[in-house]
Amino acid sequence: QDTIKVGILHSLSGTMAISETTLKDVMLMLVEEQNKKGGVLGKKLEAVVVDPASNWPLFAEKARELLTKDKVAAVFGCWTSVSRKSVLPVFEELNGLLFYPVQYEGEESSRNVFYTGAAPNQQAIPAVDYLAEKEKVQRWVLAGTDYVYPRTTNKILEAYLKSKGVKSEDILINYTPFGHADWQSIVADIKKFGSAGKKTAVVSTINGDANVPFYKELGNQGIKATDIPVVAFSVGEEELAGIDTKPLIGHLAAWNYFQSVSTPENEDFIKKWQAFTKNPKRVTNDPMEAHVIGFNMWVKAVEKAGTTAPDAVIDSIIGVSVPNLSGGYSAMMPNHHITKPVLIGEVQDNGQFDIVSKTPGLVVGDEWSDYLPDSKDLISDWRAPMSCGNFNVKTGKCGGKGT
Amino acid sequence: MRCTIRRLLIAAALLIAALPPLAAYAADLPALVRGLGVSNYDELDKAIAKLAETGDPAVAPVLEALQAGDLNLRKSDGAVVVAKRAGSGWDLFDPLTGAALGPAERSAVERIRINNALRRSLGAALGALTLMSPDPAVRRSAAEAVFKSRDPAGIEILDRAIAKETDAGIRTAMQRARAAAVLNTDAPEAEKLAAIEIIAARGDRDGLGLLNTVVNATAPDAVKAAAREAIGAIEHRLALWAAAQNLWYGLSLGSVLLLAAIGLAVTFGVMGVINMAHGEMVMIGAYSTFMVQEMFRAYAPGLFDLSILVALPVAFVVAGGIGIIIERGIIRWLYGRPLETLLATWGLSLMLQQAVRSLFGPSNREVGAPSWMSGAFELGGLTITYGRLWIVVFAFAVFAALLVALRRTSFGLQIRAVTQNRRMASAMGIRTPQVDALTFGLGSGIAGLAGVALSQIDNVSPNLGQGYIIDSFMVVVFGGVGNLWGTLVGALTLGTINKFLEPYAGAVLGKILVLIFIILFIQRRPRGLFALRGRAVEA
Amino acid sequence: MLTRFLLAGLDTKAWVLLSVLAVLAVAVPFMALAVPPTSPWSLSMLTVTLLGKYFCYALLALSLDLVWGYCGILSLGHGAFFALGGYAMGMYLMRQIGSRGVYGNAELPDFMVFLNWKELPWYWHGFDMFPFAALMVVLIPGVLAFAFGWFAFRSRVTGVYLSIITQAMTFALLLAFFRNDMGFGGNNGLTDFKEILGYDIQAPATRAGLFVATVVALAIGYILASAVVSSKYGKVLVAVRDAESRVRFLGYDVEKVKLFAWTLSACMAGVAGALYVPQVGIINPSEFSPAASIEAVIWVAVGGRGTLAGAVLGAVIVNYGKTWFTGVLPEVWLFALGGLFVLVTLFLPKGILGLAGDLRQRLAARRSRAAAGSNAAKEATAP
Amino acid sequence: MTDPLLYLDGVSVSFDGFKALNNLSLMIDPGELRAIIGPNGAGKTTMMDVITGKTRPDHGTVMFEGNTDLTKLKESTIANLGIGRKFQRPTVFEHHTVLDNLELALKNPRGVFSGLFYKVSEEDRKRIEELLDITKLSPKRDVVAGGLAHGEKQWLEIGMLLAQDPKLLLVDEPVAGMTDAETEQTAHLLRAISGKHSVIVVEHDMVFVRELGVKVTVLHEGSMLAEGSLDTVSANQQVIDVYLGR
Amino acid sequence: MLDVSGIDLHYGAAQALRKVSMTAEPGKVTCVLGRNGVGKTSLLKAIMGLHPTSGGAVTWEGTPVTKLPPYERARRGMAIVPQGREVFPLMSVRENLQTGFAPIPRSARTVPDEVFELFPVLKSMLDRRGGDLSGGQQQQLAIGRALVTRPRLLVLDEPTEGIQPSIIKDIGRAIGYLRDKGTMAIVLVEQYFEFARDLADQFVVMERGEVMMAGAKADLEEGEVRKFLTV
Ligand SMILES: Nc1ncnc2c1ncn2[C@@H]1O[C@H](COP(=O)(O)OP(=O)(O)OP(=O)(O)O)[C@@H](O)[C@H]1O
Ligand SMILES: Nc1ncnc2c1ncn2[C@@H]1O[C@H](COP(=O)(O)OP(=O)(O)OP(=O)(O)O)[C@@H](O)[C@H]1O
Ligand SMILES: [Mg+2]
Ligand SMILES: [Mg+2]
Repeated sequence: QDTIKVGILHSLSGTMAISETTLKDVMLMLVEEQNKKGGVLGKKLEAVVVDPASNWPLFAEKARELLTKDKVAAVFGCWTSVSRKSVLPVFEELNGLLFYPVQYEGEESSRNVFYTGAAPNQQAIPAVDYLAEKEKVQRWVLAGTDYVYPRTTNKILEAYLKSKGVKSEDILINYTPFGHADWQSIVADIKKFGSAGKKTAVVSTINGDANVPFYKELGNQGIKATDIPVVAFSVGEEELAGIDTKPLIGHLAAWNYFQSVSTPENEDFIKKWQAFTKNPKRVTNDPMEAHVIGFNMWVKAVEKAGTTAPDAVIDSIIGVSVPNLSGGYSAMMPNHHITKPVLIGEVQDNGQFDIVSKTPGLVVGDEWSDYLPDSKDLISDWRAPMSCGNFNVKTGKCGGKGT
Repeated sequence: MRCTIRRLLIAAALLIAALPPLAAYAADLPALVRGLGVSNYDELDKAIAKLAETGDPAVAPVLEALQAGDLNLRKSDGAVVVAKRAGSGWDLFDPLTGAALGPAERSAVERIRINNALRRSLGAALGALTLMSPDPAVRRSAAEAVFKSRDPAGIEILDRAIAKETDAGIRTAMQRARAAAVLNTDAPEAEKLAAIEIIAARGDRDGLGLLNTVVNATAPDAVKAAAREAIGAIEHRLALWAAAQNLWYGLSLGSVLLLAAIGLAVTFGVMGVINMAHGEMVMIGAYSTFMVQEMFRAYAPGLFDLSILVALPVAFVVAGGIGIIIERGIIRWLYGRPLETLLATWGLSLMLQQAVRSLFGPSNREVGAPSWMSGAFELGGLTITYGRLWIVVFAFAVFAALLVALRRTSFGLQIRAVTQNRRMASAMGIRTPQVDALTFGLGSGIAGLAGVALSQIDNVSPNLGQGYIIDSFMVVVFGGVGNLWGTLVGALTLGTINKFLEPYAGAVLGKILVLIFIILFIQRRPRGLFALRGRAVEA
Repeated sequence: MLTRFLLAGLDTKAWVLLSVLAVLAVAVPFMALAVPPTSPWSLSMLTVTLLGKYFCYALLALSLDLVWGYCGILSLGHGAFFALGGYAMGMYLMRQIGSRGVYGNAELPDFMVFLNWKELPWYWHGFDMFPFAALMVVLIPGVLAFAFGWFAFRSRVTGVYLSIITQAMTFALLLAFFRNDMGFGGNNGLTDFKEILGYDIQAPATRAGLFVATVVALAIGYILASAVVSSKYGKVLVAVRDAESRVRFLGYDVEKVKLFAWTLSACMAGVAGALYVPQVGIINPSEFSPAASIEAVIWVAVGGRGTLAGAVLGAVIVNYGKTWFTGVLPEVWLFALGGLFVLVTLFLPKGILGLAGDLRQRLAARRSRAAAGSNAAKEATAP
Repeated sequence: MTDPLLYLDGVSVSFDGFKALNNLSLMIDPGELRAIIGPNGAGKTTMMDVITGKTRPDHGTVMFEGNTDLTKLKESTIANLGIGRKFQRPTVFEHHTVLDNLELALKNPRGVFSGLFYKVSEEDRKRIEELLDITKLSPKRDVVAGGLAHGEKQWLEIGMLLAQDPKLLLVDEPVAGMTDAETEQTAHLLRAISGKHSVIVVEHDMVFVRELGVKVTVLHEGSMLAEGSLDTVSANQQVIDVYLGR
Repeated sequence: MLDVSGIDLHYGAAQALRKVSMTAEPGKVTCVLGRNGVGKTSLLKAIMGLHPTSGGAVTWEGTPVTKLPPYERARRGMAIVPQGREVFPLMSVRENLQTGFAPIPRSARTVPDEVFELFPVLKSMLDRRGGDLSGGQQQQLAIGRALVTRPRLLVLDEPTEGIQPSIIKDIGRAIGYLRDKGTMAIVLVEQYFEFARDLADQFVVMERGEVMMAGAKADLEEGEVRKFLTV
């Protein structure tokens, strides 16, 4: 075997293709780059692309195919928790490695998965802090698509806001179905909620396609960022590329990376990316950076371990630290989450974000939220001897509450 | 802290704006402008304050440039300049005088960034500076800006402006701004009560928000009571309008459904093709719009507002043409086997999606709104967005045109004859292949038209069509297959029901309830709302 | 009498199919478990799981063909019954996790724990017992189908109207199951199963066992369906499909005729879903999506509507195609699959299985025409 | 006098204001063979629709065997009471063979489970052979009914009607599209089954009606215009004007 | 002049017409007779192009039309009244009649008065849907509709089926009148022998897809013909 295979498990068709196709391209680019540098362990890398077609059982099937048929050394893929949950048993059963690049609700830590996207504390909480401090927001609309990530994030945020003294009547929680396209009433409701004489902001965990009509409606109904700012966790440069952002200037997003980050690493990355895709306008976004970090971490860990054998890589990757694109280093923590800076950006008329705030240091991804009653006692540490994803510090046992 | 600074500076600005500008102040301006060249938001805020303090109307263009993001820092010497795009670099101008400073490299300057807080400060400062502007539109927005900033220091200048104002509408706006400011002071009770009255007369959400702050803040009981009463009145008024607003939302959602469904009412309703590729025709219409707009962006950016009008015929022809090709290539072999059209058109829809994905990429494409379709206006207590209004108008226009085409022309007669009995129609001398192709093309073309409209409110992505196909079938079937009026009434009914349920049940449950309603309704009327009856159908 | 009834319906096609299934039921577990992995005859677990999945789909297709092919009810919501069966099984599997969940809560599934549910909702009770869950697997889809059919058939909802309300039904269920408040795990659905009937769900032997169970279920489903369609009742079904009102005037109670087939079919779909879930390891609301149901219709159409073997064949072929295409042509496989559907409709109007019969007929026609010394005219050009 | 088998009293049906049946009353005795004639659109088919439950009348009652009001029952129940019908446009099960068409029509329990476990008995087989003979479809027994010519379908439908062995047969234009010889045969056939069964025949073929030689009812604009032997009614000037013509 | 020569026609594998030949001339009624299922309707379908033939040729007014689709034949002046009426069920009587406008020039697009003279009932039911008409009314509509196209060849498939006697007489008169105008060739398929005999100028008698006898009325022995109509 003279190549090392790397699996790419991103939907290229169906509802998720809109987001995931880019990640496949970025992975192809990273593999190509690495091969130019001579590959890994003296072997060339070979990308194996499959299409799980936004279909969750197909994700599991393709994961199994990658691991058993193609015998890939690691898999980079998935978007949304359900796809990850669907492949998780497969990776655990066949002891594969999965790098998951998208922000998620936390509440999970698997030995075989590396979470390079943001946990809620690396995105949601700093964003809310920013609004409360800088914009003096007192009233909150938590608007989300009805699925687990928004539900959990909003649960966490609700608990967090209440712990900061926000009253229940100052929090409005609203859920909409996937792909919700008619936002007239909800935007009007937000307007109404915002006319109670207190500074109001919207924290949006609205997912995917639903964002474009949402923002179009915001623009049409004239909700300006100076009146009611909206901070989003799922809206990045790719999503904005489909909207005329002029009416949206000043609305916010919280990520760990923006294309507008001005560091040499980032500029270099953008240049390579635009050259690779032969499109000088092609944008970059946060999950792409997550894959860059994850991929580099894997390469480093493999080189450290001298093998691609999963167990060895799992051991060697913890503590590995690689440059991120925003001018610092990200490190893989024992809980398989990574350290990241948190950036807040304001939408500009060119579809980019102006970074208006950046955490001074790096934030460690917190897999078990401190604001949920059942998880605050849990920690995860995959190093020997603990090697446990849900260690209960109260009972001192691995396995949740431990009954 | 910042609030007090702003209040001070606006007070100063207003005071001075009223006086003839003094040379002494003017002399400081370039230095103050230079002071904008900082990268820290707090310092920038202070610099803006200092600049506004001068009250010099010459400052207004500088602040406007900052607001628009045109103000830059020249890296070589730290000068603050206005930079305008010129080729790959910039043309620089002096922000105060407007004098040209020559070209510059792209990287020679750095934009002075602002955030929301600064945007608010700028709005307030500019509002005060421009209250006396000769341009009525500027004065009006200045009054709105002061209303929002509610700065007590503005009262005096407002008084003067009000005295000079000739336009009644703007004067009212100024009076309201003044009242808003008064409520933010320690003015005597009587004055505040008068102010509350003025605000109450405004009767909208903004007024409500303002009154709510009065109630939340410390104020004499009488004032609070008056404010509460005014709030009650406004809320009552708004509640009344809310029903009308819901009706409007329902109408507008209904017309979106109508647009999406109406092409299907032809291909499925009239021709009986279970057209699963209908959504993709809508998508093709949306992408045609995108293409047309790209052309405009590239060759005639000044005429961008016309792009949608050009997109309409283009989308109709493109989608219709593709429809005709599909009919000639595939559908025509399937007449008499309606169920198989499901299979073929499903396959087609997969292929069309992938084709668009391969051609245009998987992500969203930007379709802009022409200026006449953006923004909103108030009609009584209703907020009506132009985009939606045009979509409603457009949907009805398309419907009427189609109705005329099918009911009043011989082509319409032939379409119906062919779909009811193809062989017999042929024996009557009707060129069935032509009619079939044109009918399918017509349905597809209308779907393309719908795509133009939907591109204004939804994603333009390869998945666009998928979002509408189910709703479209629901509408056509609910209304009664083969009946155009049914499609119209069905779309509006479902839209309205949805919008009236949404506030109570939430968007998700609301949608579920609508679906259950459809299921139950079909039990009552097994052939839809406008069922065809009689032996003709039962046979 | 029952055996005679069951066996009466089997024709040659059926015997061929059943023999193939029997061979698979023996050979696949053997090749997967007993043959050393180095041998070319060894089957990977991937293949076993895939085959298991295809056969679950085949059972779904079979159930759909029963109502669509033979009774003319084009259900665009059969995925709902499949998914309900799947959820019933999923609930059992969730309960089997017990305290092995991440929070170690013996009572509540993980997703309830982190959304702060305090106790198990009433409708989750009983699912820790396999017999109860197994009963629910057929009962829940069955009862829903019965209720739905009872109203729809009595109101004489037919044709596209029926199709669209079945679609509305599955769409409503999709939205409902998406709601986290429903207590079925929302979008993430039910996953992370540990064991079934005390066996480790990931163990090769368990997988092989599930595969065999699926094959057996499919075979039973097939025998049952052929017995039904070849009985006189089956002929009534077809008569209802072709001329519903005429059947009424012969004195048959069309509502009951349809309701029986419909409910039976829903139960079969439920069983298919229940077998599917432990093999793919997840059930989430997307199984309710209208597109999923339409796909099932398409398997039947591809295989050949109105032939039971065709439904089975169609499901296996299309899904194998999907597996294969998404692996080798990840970027453009939709062209291949979409193209396949278009070509099948154009050139194989009776589906793949109809091809054989069609060829035979065409040949005969050509021969007799040739005998008449005539120039052949294209058949399809009849305007 | 025996009780009538079928008794229509004051039946009216209207479609969008158009009165297809207007206060129609009619009485059929057990074993009677009755011919009904009348202009096109007189309401003959509509009357059969009312009797078989296809159309609900606006007014009036339809009593079967004395005390069963048919207007309240659904089609299958009415059929099971013993009322069979042949449609004006032959409707048979196009995808079934001639044999299966007859089998489905045979008088047997109609339930789902009796259908599932039904096996053709010797008796049934004989009866089917008989019917094939009567309808002369023996050579086409295995042909799917969709492939039959128009007249053959007519015969098949008559066969199916006989297979049901109903107490009352409603026969709508049985000889349309048949040759004169066949017409004659059909008349014999209907005469033969009357006596044991009641039969209502609608036909425009006067030769056929004469052949039947029974009481004739003339419908016009939804109500009865004349009743009596064919000779009596054909002498009626009104009948000549609206129906028979010069 | 219509000339059918050596037509074969198949339904799938079954052959319904074998080398059928016949002619029809303007001003004459050609009557096709035969028992059920002998292929009369199939012959008419072949003439009108409603079913593809597998051999032989149909020539109309000197040009071969065998390969032409029905609408082209209609444009050349051929019209059919099909068995089973086949009116457009969801269209009003008026619209049904208007479908006949398709093959004729715009200036001629009116419903000829003779249609309403022949079938007054149509006039009173102009706005009723075709499918709601009684069987006999539909038959009248079907004939009227064919006349709207001002055909030079009129093909009628059992037009008396289900029609009340007085109207049968009217139809008979109508056919006679059309024939006597001398410009129209009429092909009539009929089971009702007396009716056919009164109108026919020439006969074609078929059995099992083949022509058994053909010729002018005067040349044919009535008994011979009848023989083919009895069982
Ligand atoms: N559903 C309906 N809507 C409107 N009119 C109808 C409907 N059904 C029947 N009619 C009208 O009712 C009248 C009676 O029709 P019916 O079919 O009973 O006549 P019929 O006596 O059977 O005539 P025929 O001898 O021509 O078959 C006709 O004028 C017909 O047009
Ligand atoms: N669509 C069809 N498919 C298969 N066979 C058919 C079809 N139509 C007619 N046939 C067969 O072709 C033969 C001739 O049929 P055709 O309809 O031409 O007879 P016909 O002389 O018009 O009879 P009738 O007097 O009953 O109308 C018949 O044996 C019939 O069974
Ligand atoms: Mg009738
Ligand atoms: Mg015929």
